[in-house]
Parts: sequence; C-alpha cells; structure tokens
Amino acid sequence: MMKKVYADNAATTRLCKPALDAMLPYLTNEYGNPSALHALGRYAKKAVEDARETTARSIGARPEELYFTSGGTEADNWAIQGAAELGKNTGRHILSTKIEHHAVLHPLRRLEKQGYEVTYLDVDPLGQIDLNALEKAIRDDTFLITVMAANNEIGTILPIAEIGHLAKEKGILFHTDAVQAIGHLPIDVEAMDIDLLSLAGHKFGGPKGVGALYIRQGIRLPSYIQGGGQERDLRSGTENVAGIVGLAAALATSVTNMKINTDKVSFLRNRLIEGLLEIPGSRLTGDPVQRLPGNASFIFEGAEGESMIMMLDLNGICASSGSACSSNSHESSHILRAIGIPQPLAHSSLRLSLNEENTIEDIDTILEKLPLILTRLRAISPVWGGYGRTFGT
Amino acid sequence: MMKKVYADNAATTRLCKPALDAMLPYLTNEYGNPSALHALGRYAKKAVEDARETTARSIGARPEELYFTSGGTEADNWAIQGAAELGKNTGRHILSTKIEHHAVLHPLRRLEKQGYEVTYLDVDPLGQIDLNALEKAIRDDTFLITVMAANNEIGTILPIAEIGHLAKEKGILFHTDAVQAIGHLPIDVEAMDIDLLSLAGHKFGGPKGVGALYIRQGIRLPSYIQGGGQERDLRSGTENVAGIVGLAAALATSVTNMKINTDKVSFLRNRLIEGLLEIPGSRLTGDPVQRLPGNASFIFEGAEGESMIMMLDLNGICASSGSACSSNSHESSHILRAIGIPQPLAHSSLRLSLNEENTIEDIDTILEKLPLILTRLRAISPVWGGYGRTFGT
Amino acid sequence: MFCEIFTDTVIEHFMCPRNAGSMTDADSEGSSGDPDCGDSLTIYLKVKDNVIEDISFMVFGCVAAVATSSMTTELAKGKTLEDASKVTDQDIVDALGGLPENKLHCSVLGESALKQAIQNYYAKKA
Amino acid sequence: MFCEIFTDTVIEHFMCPRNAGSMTDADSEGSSGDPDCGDSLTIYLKVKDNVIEDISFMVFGCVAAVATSSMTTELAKGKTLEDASKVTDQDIVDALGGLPENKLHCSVLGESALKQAIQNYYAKKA
Ligand SMILES: Cc1ncc(COP(=O)(O)O)c(C=O)c1O
Ligand SMILES: Cc1ncc(COP(=O)(O)O)c(C=O)c1O
Repeated sequence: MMKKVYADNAATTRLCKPALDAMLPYLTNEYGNPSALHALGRYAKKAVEDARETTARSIGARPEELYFTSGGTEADNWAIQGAAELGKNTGRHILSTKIEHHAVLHPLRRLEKQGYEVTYLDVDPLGQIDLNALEKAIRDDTFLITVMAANNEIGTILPIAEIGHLAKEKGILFHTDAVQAIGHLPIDVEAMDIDLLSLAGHKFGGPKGVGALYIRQGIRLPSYIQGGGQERDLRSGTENVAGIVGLAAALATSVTNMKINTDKVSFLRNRLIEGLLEIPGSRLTGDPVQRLPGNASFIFEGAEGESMIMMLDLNGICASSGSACSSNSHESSHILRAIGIPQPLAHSSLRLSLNEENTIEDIDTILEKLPLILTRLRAISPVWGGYGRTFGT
Repeated sequence: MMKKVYADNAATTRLCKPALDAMLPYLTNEYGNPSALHALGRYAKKAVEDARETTARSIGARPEELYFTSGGTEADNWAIQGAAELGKNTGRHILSTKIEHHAVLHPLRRLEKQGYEVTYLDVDPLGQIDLNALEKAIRDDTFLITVMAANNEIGTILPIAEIGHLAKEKGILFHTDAVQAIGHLPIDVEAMDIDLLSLAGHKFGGPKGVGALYIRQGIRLPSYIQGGGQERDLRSGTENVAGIVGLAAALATSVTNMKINTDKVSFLRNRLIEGLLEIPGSRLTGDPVQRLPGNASFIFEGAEGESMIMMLDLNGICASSGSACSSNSHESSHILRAIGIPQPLAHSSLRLSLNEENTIEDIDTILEKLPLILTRLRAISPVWGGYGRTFGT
Repeated sequence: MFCEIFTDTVIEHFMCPRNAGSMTDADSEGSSGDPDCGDSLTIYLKVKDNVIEDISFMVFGCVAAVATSSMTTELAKGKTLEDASKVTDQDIVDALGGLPENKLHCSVLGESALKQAIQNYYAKKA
Repeated sequence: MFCEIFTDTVIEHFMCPRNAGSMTDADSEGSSGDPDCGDSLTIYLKVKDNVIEDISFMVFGCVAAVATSSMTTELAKGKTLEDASKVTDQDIVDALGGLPENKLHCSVLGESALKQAIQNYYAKKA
C-alpha cells in the first residue's frame, strides 16, 4: 500500500506517543474513580490533579483556574453561556467576529434568541479584524468579547493580546477559542489578559473527547453541566481520567518542542505554499504572515472542494475543504464568505494542514499529485477558463 | 503486596478487555476525524456508526435514536434541560423522586429557579416509589417524568416499565437515568415505553468520559452542546471515537453475558449480605429483592463511613460510603435520608458493589476483615452501645 | 476503498468519467445547477435521426455530481430523444448502484441537464 | 500509601489511636461535634495537682477526626491544665504534620473538646 500523507492536522491529530503512554495505565490497572476515597480513587485523583497542573502551567495559568471538559465545543458553549448568565445584570451586548467556529457562533445565536445582542465584526481579506473597529463597537452594555486565537480554516492568527488588554482596560470579560492555537503558538493567559480560554486535546497530539476551559481566578462562571460536583463543583461527571492525562502529556510535549516544531512545520508549509501557488488559478487564503505554522489553505479555481479531497484521498493524501456537499445543500464556509471569497470560488477551497509528523517527502508528494488532480478536474469543469478568468487582472 | 479487592463497581469499573482491544486502533493508527471526507475520516465515521448500532440494539433502540455524550451526567443534563425547552409551551410541572442522582437533581433545581415546578416523590424504606402516588401526582401541566432505573447507593430497582406505560398513556415524556442499570439489567426502551434514557460507559466495563442519550424517534429534543453539527446536529464536538467504540464493545459484552454475570454476581452478593448481616448493629439498605445484582449496601451502627472506607483501604479493600466528610461539612446522602435513615446512622453507611470480576475469595476477604474493622471503630465510638441501642426494639 | 460511502461504480465514474469534455459542434446543450451553489452541469448533444449519437458533459461538483453526470451520459447515449427523456434520477442512481442518502440530490442534476438539452434541441428544431 | 492526602503521622494515629477508650473514673469530660452531623468527640480527664495525669477519648468521625482526637490527647497529656488549655487547633494540625485543606475543620473538634473538659473540671471544682 502506498504511504499515506496526512495533511488534515487542523481537523485532528494522531495521538502522540507520550500521550498514549501516559494514558495506558489509566485504561488498565489505574481505573479508580477520582471521587473515591480508597487508594485506587486517590491515584486517579492525583493523576487528574497532576494533569491539571501541567496543563495550566502550559498556558501560564494556575491549576485552580483550569477545568477539564469533553472538548473544545463544550468549553466554548460553557464559556459563552456562563458569561451570559454572569453578565445578564450588567449588560446585554457581546462582541465577536464573523470567522468564529460554530462552537462559538451557535451558542451566540442561541443567546440572540434570548434577547442578547451580538456584534459580529467584519474581517479583512486576510481574515484580520480591525482593532479600531473593535474598540468602536464596544458599547456601555458590552459584557463579553469572544474572539478566536487562530482560525481553523485559513490559519489567520488574531491579535488576542491586544484584545485582552483592551478588554481589561474596559472591564469587559474576554474569551478566546484557542482550540487551534494551543500547542502550536505561545499562549500566556496572564500576559495576554485572557479571562476565559477554550482548548481541545486532539488538536495537539492528545486524545479526542477531552478539552479544558481556563477560567481566570475570581470570575464566578456558573457551571454548565451539573451533578456530582466534580471539578470543584463547576463541571460534574466522572472524570475522563485517561483522556485528561493524555491531554496534559500531549500539551507538555507540544510546549517543550514548540520552537523546533514551529521551525520545521513552517519550513514545510512554506515550501508547500510556494509550490502550490505556482499553479495557475491558485490563491492562498488567510494571512501570509500572521499564520498558524501548519496551515496551508487555498482556492483552486475551477475545481470543486469535495472532488479535490476525494481525488487526493485516492492518491493517499488526507486533506479537507471548507466546502462540503451534505444533506441537500452545498454549504460554503462562512469563513471564506467573511474574507470576501466570491461564489463559486468558495466551493473551490482546499486546506492542507501539517504538523511535526509531516516530512519533506509528504510535501513533495502533494506537490507532485495535486497539480495533476487539478488538471483533471479543470479539464471537465464548466467554470474553469484558465488563469485569469475569474481572478481577473 | 496484598491482592486488592475492588468492591466499588458502582463508582466505576475496570475497562474490560474487549473494550480496550476495540479502542486501541482508534488510539493509534485510526485517528481520523469522523467528519473528514478522506479514508481516515470515513473509517472513524464507520467505527462510530457501528458502535451506535451496537449500543442502540443493546437497549432495544434504533441507531438513529442514540446520541453519544461525554457521560451519564451530560446525558441527564441534556435530557432534562431539553425536555423543559420542549415542554415549555405545554406545561410547567415535572415529576421525579427524592432518590435521583445529582446529575438529575441539579438540573431540576435549575429549572425550578426558572419557574418550573418539580414534585419529588417520596420513597418507602426500601427506596421504592408508590405507583399510585406517582399517578396521583400527575397534573394537567406535567410534561416530564424522570425516574431512575436503579439507584446508585442502595441498589433499588424502580418500576420503570410501569412508569413508562403510565407516562405513555398520559402523553407525558418519560426519562430514565439508567446509568446504574445498563449492562446489568435487561432494558428495552420499546417494551418499557421509555422516551429518553441516559447511560454511561464506565459503569459496565467501558471507558470513562463517554455516555449516551437515547431519544425516541419523533421527539425533537433541542441540542445542549452546539457547534460543528456532529451527532446529526444534536451533539456537537469532535467525537470521542475510541471512547465510543469502547463503550459499545463493553456494552455488547455485558449484554451477551448478562444472564451468567447476574447469576454469578448475585450469588456473591447474597453471600456477602448474609455474612455481613450477622454482625450486630448492621442493616441492609435498599430493596432486598428488587435490587441491582452487584449492590450490597449497609448501615453499620457506631462506625463512621469514611473511617470504614479508609480502614478497608488499608486492608486492600476498595469500597464507598454515602457519607463523605468534605470541605467544612459532613454531608450525609440525600438517598439515605429519603429512605428514612435517621442521623447519625446516615453517617454509618457502607456500599460494597460487585461485578463479574469479583471472586468468592474477595467476598471471604471482606467477610474476614470488615468485622474486625467494625470492632475497632466501635471500640472507640461514643455512639456505639451494642446492638439494639439505636435500632432498638 | 470508498465502500462505506460510495459504490465501486460511483468511484469508477468519478475517477474515469465517460464522455467528459465540451463539444464545439453540439446540436444542443442543457445545463442544471449553479456553480455559485457548488454544482453545475452542462450536457452536450449530437443528434442524428432523433437518436443521441454523441453526448458529452462538463461538470463542477462533488464526487456524486461527477459520477452522476458521467452515468447520465452513458444512459442517454444511443437512445432516441424520446427514450432518453424518460431517464429519471432514479435510473441514474440505480445504474450507479445507489448513492448515500445525503447525496441523492446530486442525481437530479443529471436528469434535469439531460431533459434541458433535449428540450433545447426540440426548441431549436421547431 | 495515603501520602497524597494524609501525612504518615495522621495515618499512624488513625490506625493506632493513642489514649482511645472511655474512662469510668474521670474527673471531668468534655464533648464537641454532633454525631448527627457526622463527627463527635468526648475527651476524659484525670487531673492531679492541676496536671493532666491521664486522658482518653471516644470518637465517631472520619480519618482526620480520629487522628486529631488522638493527637489532642497526646499533646495535653502531662501538661498543666493551664498549658493544656492553650493547645490550639493549629498546634494539633502541626503535630500531625498538616491536614488537607478540606479536613482542617476536624482539628477544631480536638481543641474544643479539650477546652470543654478543662472548663468542666474547673466548674466542678468551683
Ligand atoms: C477553532 C475551533 N474551535 C472549536 C473546535 C471544537 O473542538 P472539538 O471538536 O474538539 O469540540 C474546533 C475543532 O473542531 C476548532 O477548530
Ligand atoms: C445513577 C447515576 N446517574 C448518573 C451518574 C453520572 O454518570 P457520570 O459520572 O459518568 O457522568 C452516575 C454515576 O456517577 C449514576 O450512578
């Protein structure tokens, strides 16, 4: 069988060896419930608390400020719903952007139905928000700003430190969905004045189904999932001990190797971008500079997203697209719309996302196969007229 | 080191071999995101869908009716919050019991604060509800009945089939927290007229941090965690593939072996109960007949719960108690209160919970050690005056 | 390889579409879908004695859209216009050995572009 | 073995409490806590020349409560009543090598039962 090239690390990553090794004891002999008083329970409890310490330190937080969840989505839902309950007496306005993940946007829409008002800030063609526009959009009754740290589709890194400082100055709660950033970019909740931060294990070599919410000390965020009182009464449910331990091990590894990984991954990513931009009718999406090290995302005029993914897949390459043909509708990504990609180009997006496990051979394989695939798809495409037709000059 | 006796299976169970084996591929090579279109994604998707099929069939449901969650607590929260949103135009009254798990009680209390009314039915000294009382408590505006299938502390099995039939007849939604029952008792959502059912993997040999909510076809329960639209848009968040696969494998194993396990476990359990009831000042809690096969729970007059657990622990025996001395308060269990155990006896509870991994040697070890422990604790206890003092005649 | 989602026939037609390409000397053409919405198909016909002598297509769309288009042309080729206009989306799906539920809508693309092309042919002749 | 929660001294005193048992010929006794609330301690004193010659206790409570009670009697034994009444919950916690945050409240049990017993002794004498 041909060697697979996995270039979908923004969707999820392979569980790294340190994480698996850390998890195995908790999937076998150390199966206690952390709430139990006996030895098996206490070992499990200690594992969770050690993991909390590791995870917290990795983002500049204290262990008491970190709460484990079932993933990034739950952390986002909790942060937003909780902030709204907390803020309901002081305000009714929330500031966000047009390029947030659905895990943020859907809870915001739910709040809008309940009478809250949300301003979704525009972004420029690189996916950047305008800090002045953000400041101007702040109202007297703004109680929450939620802006992602880095975008999952186009890789743009947003200026969360600046937003954090501004929010602090104005006395507004600041949440950031850092699911794509954690483990890949240096994040320090203290230095960046972040009040609430969501992260998910499986984006940096940890397991799926576990994440965390950082809640700055002093913020009395109400709980979202209630019951047995785990996680200091803020997130009930028997702890996913193995998952929590795996998340911490993966994060520690990522943070330790961040510099070297970033260098390696950006090198590969740049080579990939340079190579693919030589193809006529191709365009990079997202910010070329303020960009996640692993993200290479494009528009390839004339070729449809799902077809590209499937042809790549048949060539052993795993990639993704902002365009998905699903039940009775072809949805193009709200993120591509927000950065001004016109139809039908928004259906021609392709995201190749790398991490430290990728090799130069992977890049060369993609650079070899993708042009051929584009040629084939464009040959039968009614919307492809050669470079320049749609992008114009 | 001495062999450990694990008698805390109601708190959590060891991950069974079939579950671990099923999970390992998804913790190593099969790490795709089920939402991804490429091969790795499709394999993960197929694993989740196969697990859904297995899990659904195990409770008499169809795969389309089953939604994976992060555990029993989330499933309970979702069911209750969702039912309330669904019912808010038709009613405002909910019927429950005084012995539900906090994962049900806390969401109910939250609803009470929002203006819903909840009747918590009394239970008799065995922990049974009175079906006539339940029927009488139904009001015109009752839209939800939530009654657990079996109690976690005292092991009493509740008549959920009868409640299901009644609820159906009256057109009221019926939710059951079956976290303690699934895998141990035959449950059929069709035959029992159950509309919503919560389960958790780690109570039957599956992993922690994964559970499911059964939602009867046709019930348009709103989602609780929103985002990327996984689980047919009802439960967003990247799927915990390994966890889901492990849950299904454990459940399939439990259901296949249910008859033989029940026979074995009840035999051990009965031997344990008989032996321990010979100790003066001991009392069984819960229903002696309608009882979870693995549950042996007691009051041992004169001995405090946590001290018993710790002494047992130092003797290599893992057990639990309804009484926990925690931050600044000694809380005794609401369940023991509901079955009429007076103070200070409620602080003298001990739960030994068995499953198919226990052996007759385990039972004999407990029968050997526990009486000695009780003797020691009672020797220094100001509330122990010998059998008959508190239970009296 | 795609067996969990697509039949082998679908994959076959996606990878090696039959009758793909545009036709400069077509007697008629018909389109369906909208590239702005993510799928678009044009079918070209060459007709002789009311029989579809040659047929080709150009498509922008997902796997199912490509396979559907290819299969539509295969089903129509050599048929009389009358018979070809009776080809339904169900025929196309059947010929592909089935499509996943959420992709069924793609088969409508083929039927309607073909019908359109035939109609346009009649209109031109009339 | 319990190191994650309790110090070895706590476990020592829990497993082998010093001065445990009631005293039929006590000169005084003092209680604190409430069995209905999950912990209850009675301390018995035998006093000679204002010095605590003998001391014992009976306790119903958790690990920390048992260890605390035992340590309280150890600290008081042989002390003058005046010195013994100066024993604080902090002294008890320190002597145990510390207690987990959420168990600190148990140490109050020891201090107050001891103070009660000493007060009762004075009251009886007066
Ligand atoms: C930016 C962002 N936020 C939130 C999420 C949700 O995380 P999860 O799927 O682990 O719940 C993701 C990934 O899916 C993401 O990329
Ligand atoms: C009856 C009952 N309901 C709900 C739960 C909560 O399940 P989990 O802790 O897996 O979220 C438990 C166990 O903890 C339980 O015993």
